[in-house]
Amino acid sequence: MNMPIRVLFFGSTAAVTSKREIEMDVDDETHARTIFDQILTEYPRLAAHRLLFSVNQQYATGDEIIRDGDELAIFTAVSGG
Amino acid sequence: MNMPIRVLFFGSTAAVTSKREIEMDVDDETHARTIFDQILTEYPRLAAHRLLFSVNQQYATGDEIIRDGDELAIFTAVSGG
Amino acid sequence: MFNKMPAQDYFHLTNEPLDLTSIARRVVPPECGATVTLDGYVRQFTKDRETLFLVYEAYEPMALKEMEKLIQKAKQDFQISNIGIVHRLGRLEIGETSVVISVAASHRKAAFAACEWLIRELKSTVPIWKKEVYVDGEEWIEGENL
Amino acid sequence: MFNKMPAQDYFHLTNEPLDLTSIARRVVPPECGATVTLDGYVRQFTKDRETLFLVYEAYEPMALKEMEKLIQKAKQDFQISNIGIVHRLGRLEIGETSVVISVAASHRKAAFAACEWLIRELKSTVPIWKKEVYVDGEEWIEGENL
Repeated sequence: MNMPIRVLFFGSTAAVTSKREIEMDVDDETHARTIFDQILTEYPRLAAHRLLFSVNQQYATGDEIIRDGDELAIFTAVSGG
Repeated sequence: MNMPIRVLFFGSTAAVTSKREIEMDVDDETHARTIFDQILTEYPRLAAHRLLFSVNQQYATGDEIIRDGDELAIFTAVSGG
Repeated sequence: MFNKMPAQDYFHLTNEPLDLTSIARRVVPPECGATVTLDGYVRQFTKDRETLFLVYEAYEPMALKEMEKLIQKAKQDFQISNIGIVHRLGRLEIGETSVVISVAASHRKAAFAACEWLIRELKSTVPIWKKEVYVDGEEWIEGENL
Repeated sequence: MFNKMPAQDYFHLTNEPLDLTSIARRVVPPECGATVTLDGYVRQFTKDRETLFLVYEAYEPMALKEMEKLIQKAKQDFQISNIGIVHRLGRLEIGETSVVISVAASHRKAAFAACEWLIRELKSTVPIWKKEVYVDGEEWIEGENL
Protein backbone atom coordinates (compact mmCIF):
# COMPACT_ATOMS: atom_id res chain seq x y z
CA MET A 1 0.00 0.00 0.00
CA ASN A 2 1.55 3.34 -1.04
CA MET A 3 1.37 6.50 1.04
CA PRO A 4 2.57 10.06 0.56
CA ILE A 5 5.34 11.62 2.63
CA ARG A 6 7.26 14.91 2.39
CA VAL A 7 11.01 15.41 2.44
CA LEU A 8 12.35 18.91 3.13
CA PHE A 9 15.71 20.46 2.18
CA PHE A 10 17.45 23.52 3.63
CA GLY A 11 20.51 25.61 2.90
CA SER A 12 23.11 23.46 1.09
CA THR A 13 20.76 20.55 0.45
CA ALA A 14 18.14 22.87 -1.04
CA ALA A 15 20.89 24.38 -3.24
CA VAL A 16 22.14 20.95 -4.37
CA THR A 17 18.69 19.52 -5.13
CA SER A 18 17.29 22.85 -6.33
CA LYS A 19 14.26 21.93 -4.24
CA ARG A 20 12.91 23.00 -0.90
CA GLU A 21 10.56 20.05 -0.61
CA ILE A 22 9.61 16.86 -2.47
CA GLU A 23 6.65 14.56 -2.11
CA MET A 24 7.18 10.81 -2.44
CA ASP A 25 5.00 7.77 -2.38
CA VAL A 26 6.57 5.05 -0.26
CA ASP A 27 5.51 1.64 0.97
CA ASP A 28 3.84 1.57 4.36
CA GLU A 29 6.16 0.55 7.22
CA THR A 30 9.31 1.63 5.35
CA HIS A 31 12.38 2.48 7.43
CA ALA A 32 13.55 6.10 7.23
CA ARG A 33 16.97 4.82 6.08
CA THR A 34 15.45 3.35 2.92
CA ILE A 35 13.90 6.66 1.98
CA PHE A 36 17.02 8.68 2.72
CA ASP A 37 19.13 6.22 0.65
CA GLN A 38 16.70 6.54 -2.23
CA ILE A 39 17.07 10.33 -2.19
CA LEU A 40 20.88 10.09 -2.03
CA THR A 41 20.74 7.89 -5.12
CA GLU A 42 18.59 10.42 -6.89
CA TYR A 43 20.81 13.36 -5.84
CA PRO A 44 24.32 11.89 -5.66
CA ARG A 45 25.93 15.30 -5.09
CA LEU A 46 24.40 15.32 -1.62
CA ALA A 47 26.91 12.65 -0.58
CA ALA A 48 29.74 15.21 -0.70
CA HIS A 49 28.21 16.95 2.35
CA ARG A 50 28.08 16.27 6.09
CA LEU A 51 24.42 15.29 6.22
CA LEU A 52 21.93 15.12 9.06
CA PHE A 53 18.48 13.59 8.91
CA SER A 54 15.23 14.19 10.71
CA VAL A 55 11.83 12.57 10.96
CA ASN A 56 8.95 14.66 12.21
CA GLN A 57 11.31 17.40 13.37
CA GLN A 58 13.46 15.09 15.49
CA TYR A 59 16.98 13.97 14.60
CA ALA A 60 16.69 10.53 12.99
CA THR A 61 18.82 7.40 13.28
CA GLY A 62 17.35 5.84 10.14
CA ASP A 63 15.56 3.11 12.11
CA GLU A 64 12.30 5.05 12.30
CA ILE A 65 9.25 3.43 10.71
CA ILE A 66 7.71 5.98 8.36
CA ARG A 67 3.95 6.46 8.35
CA ASP A 68 1.44 8.33 6.25
CA GLY A 69 2.02 12.07 6.27
CA ASP A 70 5.41 11.98 8.04
CA GLU A 71 7.76 14.92 7.49
CA LEU A 72 11.38 13.98 6.75
CA ALA A 73 14.27 16.35 6.17
CA ILE A 74 17.86 16.17 4.94
CA PHE A 75 20.24 18.96 5.78
CA THR A 76 23.92 19.65 6.38
CA ALA A 77 25.70 20.10 9.71
CA VAL A 78 24.17 23.18 11.29
CA SER A 79 25.91 26.58 11.41
CA GLY A 80 23.68 28.89 13.43
CA GLY A 81 24.87 31.08 16.25
CA MET B 1 58.00 70.09 60.32
CA ASN B 2 54.25 69.73 60.08
CA MET B 3 52.33 69.30 56.83
CA PRO B 4 48.65 68.98 55.93
CA ILE B 5 47.14 65.79 54.53
CA ARG B 6 43.57 64.70 53.83
CA VAL B 7 41.90 61.48 54.91
CA LEU B 8 38.67 60.44 53.18
CA PHE B 9 35.84 58.19 54.39
CA PHE B 10 33.16 56.39 52.39
CA GLY B 11 30.03 54.35 53.11
CA SER B 12 30.35 52.68 56.52
CA THR B 13 33.43 54.63 57.57
CA ALA B 14 31.74 57.93 56.69
CA ALA B 15 28.71 56.80 58.72
CA VAL B 16 30.84 55.79 61.73
CA THR B 17 32.95 58.96 61.76
CA SER B 18 30.09 61.21 60.62
CA LYS B 19 32.67 62.70 58.28
CA ARG B 20 33.47 62.42 54.60
CA GLU B 21 36.92 63.94 54.96
CA ILE B 22 39.29 65.22 57.61
CA GLU B 23 42.43 67.31 57.37
CA MET B 24 45.35 66.51 59.64
CA ASP B 25 48.74 67.95 60.27
CA VAL B 26 51.35 65.22 60.47
CA ASP B 27 55.11 65.10 60.74
CA ASP B 28 57.01 64.92 57.48
CA GLU B 29 58.16 61.39 56.52
CA THR B 30 55.46 59.72 58.63
CA HIS B 31 54.46 56.17 57.68
CA ALA B 32 50.87 55.74 56.53
CA ARG B 33 50.41 53.15 59.30
CA THR B 34 51.02 55.77 61.97
CA ILE B 35 48.32 58.03 60.56
CA PHE B 36 45.79 55.22 60.14
CA ASP B 37 46.46 54.06 63.74
CA GLN B 38 45.93 57.58 64.99
CA ILE B 39 42.54 57.75 63.27
CA LEU B 40 41.53 54.33 64.64
CA THR B 41 42.35 55.64 68.12
CA GLU B 42 40.22 58.69 67.51
CA TYR B 43 37.30 56.66 66.09
CA PRO B 44 37.46 53.33 67.94
CA ARG B 45 34.17 52.11 66.42
CA LEU B 46 35.98 51.77 63.08
CA ALA B 47 37.83 48.75 64.45
CA ALA B 48 34.61 46.69 64.34
CA HIS B 49 34.75 46.79 60.52
CA ARG B 50 36.78 45.03 57.82
CA LEU B 51 38.91 48.01 56.86
CA LEU B 52 40.93 48.79 53.76
CA PHE B 53 43.36 51.67 53.37
CA SER B 54 44.60 53.69 50.46
CA VAL B 55 47.23 56.32 49.79
CA ASN B 56 46.85 58.51 46.73
CA GLN B 57 44.13 56.26 45.35
CA GLN B 58 46.18 53.07 45.55
CA TYR B 59 45.66 50.29 48.10
CA ALA B 60 48.11 50.85 50.92
CA THR B 61 50.21 48.46 52.98
CA GLY B 62 50.91 51.03 55.70
CA ASP B 63 54.60 51.27 54.81
CA GLU B 64 54.07 54.26 52.52
CA ILE B 65 55.90 57.45 53.46
CA ILE B 66 53.36 60.27 53.54
CA ARG B 67 54.20 63.60 51.97
CA ASP B 68 52.63 67.02 51.81
CA GLY B 69 49.20 67.01 50.19
CA ASP B 70 48.80 63.21 50.05
CA GLU B 71 45.27 61.82 49.93
CA LEU B 72 44.60 58.92 52.29
CA ALA B 73 41.36 56.99 52.68
CA ILE B 74 39.88 54.45 55.06
CA PHE B 75 36.95 52.32 53.90
CA THR B 76 35.35 48.95 54.42
CA ALA B 77 35.61 45.87 52.23
CA VAL B 78 34.02 46.84 48.93
CA SER B 79 30.55 45.74 47.83
CA GLY B 80 30.04 46.98 44.30
CA GLY B 81 28.78 44.86 41.44
CA MET C 1 12.86 48.14 36.36
CA PHE C 2 11.18 44.80 35.94
CA ASN C 3 8.69 44.23 33.23
CA LYS C 4 5.09 43.86 34.22
CA MET C 5 5.11 40.38 32.68
CA PRO C 6 6.44 37.63 34.92
CA ALA C 7 9.98 36.57 34.04
CA GLN C 8 10.08 33.38 32.08
CA ASP C 9 11.97 31.23 29.62
CA TYR C 10 11.41 31.98 25.99
CA PHE C 11 12.82 31.07 22.61
CA HIS C 12 12.11 32.73 19.37
CA LEU C 13 13.12 33.06 15.71
CA THR C 14 12.69 36.40 14.02
CA ASN C 15 13.51 38.40 10.92
CA GLU C 16 13.67 41.60 12.94
CA PRO C 17 16.77 43.14 14.55
CA LEU C 18 17.52 41.82 18.04
CA ASP C 19 17.63 44.07 21.08
CA LEU C 20 19.98 42.82 23.78
CA THR C 21 18.46 44.80 26.61
CA SER C 22 14.90 43.67 26.14
CA ILE C 23 15.95 40.04 25.74
CA ALA C 24 18.20 40.11 28.80
CA ARG C 25 15.47 41.74 30.87
CA ARG C 26 12.67 39.31 30.07
CA VAL C 27 14.39 36.48 31.93
CA VAL C 28 14.95 38.25 35.25
CA PRO C 29 12.91 37.08 38.24
CA PRO C 30 12.98 39.17 41.45
CA GLU C 31 15.22 36.77 43.37
CA CYS C 32 18.02 36.95 40.84
CA GLY C 33 21.08 39.13 40.90
CA ALA C 34 22.85 38.55 37.60
CA THR C 35 22.24 37.80 33.97
CA VAL C 36 24.90 36.57 31.57
CA THR C 37 24.22 37.33 27.91
CA LEU C 38 25.99 36.00 24.86
CA ASP C 39 25.64 38.20 21.83
CA GLY C 40 26.86 36.80 18.48
CA TYR C 41 27.12 38.98 15.40
CA VAL C 42 28.23 39.10 11.84
CA ARG C 43 32.00 39.36 11.47
CA GLN C 44 33.39 41.49 8.72
CA PHE C 45 36.34 39.16 8.14
CA THR C 46 36.62 35.40 8.30
CA LYS C 47 40.22 34.26 7.70
CA ASP C 48 40.96 37.44 5.70
CA ARG C 49 38.01 36.95 3.38
CA GLU C 50 35.59 39.85 3.52
CA THR C 51 31.93 39.10 4.10
CA LEU C 52 29.38 41.41 2.46
CA PHE C 53 26.40 40.09 4.37
CA LEU C 54 24.95 36.85 5.76
CA VAL C 55 21.74 34.95 5.28
CA TYR C 56 20.44 32.70 8.04
CA GLU C 57 17.87 30.02 7.31
CA ALA C 58 16.17 27.69 9.79
CA TYR C 59 14.07 24.59 9.76
CA GLU C 60 11.82 26.65 11.96
CA PRO C 61 9.53 24.20 13.79
CA MET C 62 12.42 21.79 14.45
CA ALA C 63 14.72 24.65 15.49
CA LEU C 64 12.16 25.76 18.05
CA LYS C 65 11.84 22.22 19.39
CA GLU C 66 15.62 21.91 19.71
CA MET C 67 15.83 25.28 21.44
CA GLU C 68 13.19 24.18 23.90
CA LYS C 69 15.13 20.96 24.60
CA LEU C 70 18.29 22.96 25.27
CA ILE C 71 16.45 25.14 27.74
CA GLN C 72 14.99 22.14 29.56
CA LYS C 73 18.35 20.39 29.73
CA ALA C 74 20.17 23.52 30.91
CA LYS C 75 17.63 24.11 33.67
CA GLN C 76 18.08 20.53 34.78
CA ASP C 77 21.89 20.63 34.77
CA PHE C 78 22.62 24.16 36.06
CA GLN C 79 21.25 26.13 39.02
CA ILE C 80 19.68 28.88 36.99
CA SER C 81 16.32 30.59 36.91
CA ASN C 82 15.39 31.55 33.37
CA ILE C 83 16.77 31.40 29.87
CA GLY C 84 16.05 33.45 26.77
CA ILE C 85 17.26 32.42 23.30
CA VAL C 86 16.52 34.45 20.19
CA HIS C 87 18.04 33.77 16.78
CA ARG C 88 17.68 36.08 13.85
CA LEU C 89 16.90 34.80 10.34
CA GLY C 90 17.09 36.27 6.85
CA ARG C 91 19.66 38.78 5.63
CA LEU C 92 22.00 40.27 8.23
CA GLU C 93 24.43 43.10 7.63
CA ILE C 94 27.95 43.23 9.08
CA GLY C 95 27.86 43.84 12.82
CA GLU C 96 24.22 42.91 13.27
CA THR C 97 23.36 40.50 16.05
CA SER C 98 22.52 36.98 14.91
CA VAL C 99 21.89 35.34 18.26
CA VAL C 100 21.29 36.35 21.87
CA ILE C 101 21.30 33.92 24.78
CA SER C 102 20.51 35.33 28.23
CA VAL C 103 20.66 33.32 31.45
CA ALA C 104 19.44 34.71 34.77
CA ALA C 105 20.58 33.12 38.02
CA SER C 106 21.02 33.86 41.69
CA HIS C 107 24.62 32.77 41.38
CA ARG C 108 26.47 34.19 38.45
CA LYS C 109 28.84 31.20 38.21
CA ALA C 110 25.95 28.97 37.10
CA ALA C 111 24.76 31.64 34.65
CA PHE C 112 28.19 31.80 32.98
CA ALA C 113 28.47 28.02 32.74
CA ALA C 114 24.93 27.57 31.40
CA CYS C 115 25.25 30.36 28.84
CA GLU C 116 28.51 28.92 27.53
CA TRP C 117 26.97 25.44 27.33
CA LEU C 118 23.87 26.77 25.57
CA ILE C 119 25.71 28.56 22.77
CA ARG C 120 27.94 25.53 22.18
CA GLU C 121 24.93 23.19 21.97
CA LEU C 122 22.90 25.61 19.86
CA LYS C 123 25.73 25.76 17.33
CA SER C 124 25.81 22.00 17.02
CA THR C 125 22.17 20.92 17.32
CA VAL C 126 19.70 23.65 16.34
CA PRO C 127 18.86 23.40 12.61
CA ILE C 128 19.88 26.86 11.44
CA TRP C 129 22.32 27.52 8.61
CA LYS C 130 24.41 30.48 7.65
CA LYS C 131 25.25 31.55 4.12
CA GLU C 132 28.26 33.84 3.77
CA VAL C 133 28.03 36.20 0.83
CA TYR C 134 31.44 37.47 -0.35
CA VAL C 135 32.38 39.91 -3.09
CA ASP C 136 33.24 36.97 -5.34
CA GLY C 137 30.73 34.30 -4.40
CA GLU C 138 28.76 32.75 -1.59
CA GLU C 139 28.70 29.54 0.42
CA TRP C 140 26.51 27.77 2.91
CA ILE C 141 28.57 27.09 6.00
CA GLU C 142 28.39 23.49 7.15
CA GLY C 143 29.15 22.78 10.76
CA GLU C 144 30.03 25.01 13.63
CA ASN C 145 32.38 27.90 13.09
CA LEU C 146 35.06 27.76 15.77
CA MET D 1 25.44 47.76 12.81
CA PHE D 2 28.75 49.01 14.15
CA ASN D 3 29.05 52.42 15.68
CA LYS D 4 30.95 55.01 13.74
CA MET D 5 33.38 55.28 16.65
CA PRO D 6 36.18 52.71 16.66
CA ALA D 7 35.58 49.93 19.16
CA GLN D 8 37.61 50.40 22.31
CA ASP D 9 37.91 49.64 25.98
CA TYR D 10 36.12 51.96 28.30
CA PHE D 11 35.17 52.27 31.94
CA HIS D 12 32.78 54.65 33.45
CA LEU D 13 30.80 55.59 36.57
CA THR D 14 27.41 57.20 36.14
CA ASN D 15 24.25 58.23 37.95
CA GLU D 16 22.18 57.53 34.86
CA PRO D 17 20.40 54.26 33.99
CA LEU D 18 22.59 51.75 32.13
CA ASP D 19 21.72 50.46 28.68
CA LEU D 20 23.04 46.97 28.01
CA THR D 21 22.85 47.19 24.24
CA SER D 22 24.83 50.36 23.83
CA ILE D 23 27.49 49.18 26.28
CA ALA D 24 27.82 45.76 24.66
CA ARG D 25 28.09 47.34 21.22
CA ARG D 26 30.82 49.84 21.99
CA VAL D 27 33.40 47.10 22.51
CA VAL D 28 32.91 45.23 19.23
CA PRO D 29 35.70 45.41 16.67
CA PRO D 30 35.06 44.07 13.13
CA GLU D 31 37.11 40.90 13.58
CA CYS D 32 35.09 39.70 16.55
CA GLY D 33 32.22 37.29 16.60
CA ALA D 34 30.92 37.29 20.15
CA THR D 35 30.41 39.47 23.17
CA VAL D 36 29.71 38.17 26.65
CA THR D 37 27.93 40.61 28.93
CA LEU D 38 27.36 40.39 32.67
CA ASP D 39 24.44 42.42 33.89
CA GLY D 40 24.01 42.81 37.65
CA TYR D 41 20.89 44.33 39.13
CA VAL D 42 19.08 45.10 42.32
CA ARG D 43 17.45 42.05 43.89
CA GLN D 44 14.12 42.44 45.56
CA PHE D 45 14.93 39.88 48.25
CA THR D 46 18.15 39.06 50.05
CA LYS D 47 17.70 36.10 52.41
CA ASP D 48 13.94 36.82 52.72
CA ARG D 49 14.52 40.44 53.69
CA GLU D 50 12.86 42.84 51.29
CA THR D 51 14.96 45.63 49.84
CA LEU D 52 13.21 48.93 49.09
CA PHE D 53 16.07 50.43 47.11
CA LEU D 54 19.86 50.61 47.03
CA VAL D 55 22.41 53.38 47.14
CA TYR D 56 25.84 52.88 45.55
CA GLU D 57 28.73 55.11 46.48
CA ALA D 58 32.25 55.10 45.02
CA TYR D 59 35.63 56.54 45.76
CA GLU D 60 35.42 57.71 42.18
CA PRO D 61 38.97 58.48 41.08
CA MET D 62 40.34 55.35 42.77
CA ALA D 63 37.48 53.22 41.40
CA LEU D 64 38.32 54.35 37.87
CA LYS D 65 41.99 53.54 38.41
CA GLU D 66 41.11 50.07 39.71
CA MET D 67 38.76 49.47 36.77
CA GLU D 68 41.51 50.45 34.37
CA LYS D 69 43.91 48.03 36.09
CA LEU D 70 41.38 45.21 35.76
CA ILE D 71 41.01 45.90 32.05
CA GLN D 72 44.77 45.91 31.51
CA LYS D 73 45.23 42.69 33.48
CA ALA D 74 42.35 40.93 31.69
CA LYS D 75 43.69 41.88 28.27
CA GLN D 76 47.07 40.51 29.29
CA ASP D 77 45.70 37.22 30.66
CA PHE D 78 42.87 36.41 28.22
CA GLN D 79 42.72 36.41 24.41
CA ILE D 80 40.11 39.11 24.11
CA SER D 81 39.71 42.28 22.09
CA ASN D 82 37.89 44.91 24.11
CA ILE D 83 36.26 45.39 27.48
CA GLY D 84 33.58 47.78 28.69
CA ILE D 85 32.79 48.25 32.38
CA VAL D 86 30.12 50.65 33.60
CA HIS D 87 28.94 50.89 37.20
CA ARG D 88 25.97 52.90 38.29
CA LEU D 89 26.04 55.10 41.40
CA GLY D 90 23.40 56.81 43.53
CA ARG D 91 19.92 55.49 44.23
CA LEU D 92 18.81 52.39 42.32
CA GLU D 93 15.33 50.94 42.34
CA ILE D 94 14.57 47.22 42.43
CA GLY D 95 15.45 45.56 39.13
CA GLU D 96 17.64 48.38 37.87
CA THR D 97 21.05 47.48 36.51
CA SER D 98 23.96 48.32 38.79
CA VAL D 99 26.84 47.03 36.69
CA VAL D 100 27.50 45.95 33.12
CA ILE D 101 30.68 44.23 31.97
CA SER D 102 31.02 43.42 28.26
CA VAL D 103 33.88 41.50 26.73
CA ALA D 104 34.33 41.12 22.97
CA ALA D 105 36.52 38.37 21.58
CA SER D 106 37.10 36.32 18.47
CA HIS D 107 36.72 33.19 20.57
CA ARG D 108 33.79 33.17 22.91
CA LYS D 109 35.51 30.87 25.44
CA ALA D 110 37.99 33.63 26.30
CA ALA D 111 35.17 36.18 26.51
CA PHE D 112 33.27 34.02 29.04
CA ALA D 113 36.37 33.42 31.14
CA ALA D 114 37.43 37.07 31.11
CA CYS D 115 33.95 38.39 31.92
CA GLU D 116 33.65 36.01 34.88
CA TRP D 117 37.09 36.99 36.13
CA LEU D 118 36.32 40.72 35.74
CA ILE D 119 33.11 40.70 37.78
CA ARG D 120 34.78 38.66 40.55
CA GLU D 121 37.72 41.06 40.72
CA LEU D 122 35.51 44.14 40.47
CA LYS D 123 33.52 42.92 43.46
CA SER D 124 36.63 42.52 45.56
CA THR D 125 38.89 45.39 44.48
CA VAL D 126 37.00 48.37 43.05
CA PRO D 127 36.11 50.85 45.83
CA ILE D 128 32.33 50.98 45.46
CA TRP D 129 29.89 50.31 48.29
CA LYS D 130 26.26 49.33 48.40
CA LYS D 131 23.76 50.45 51.00
CA GLU D 132 20.64 48.29 51.27
CA VAL D 133 17.59 50.20 52.40
CA TYR D 134 14.89 47.98 53.97
CA VAL D 135 11.47 48.79 55.34
CA ASP D 136 12.90 48.73 58.85
CA GLY D 137 16.39 50.13 58.46
CA GLU D 138 19.43 50.29 56.27
CA GLU D 139 22.97 48.96 56.17
CA TRP D 140 26.17 49.44 54.24
CA ILE D 141 27.22 46.07 52.87
CA GLU D 142 30.81 45.21 53.64
CA GLY D 143 32.53 42.73 51.38
CA GLU D 144 31.36 40.84 48.34
CA ASN D 145 27.87 39.42 48.28
CA LEU D 146 28.09 35.79 47.18
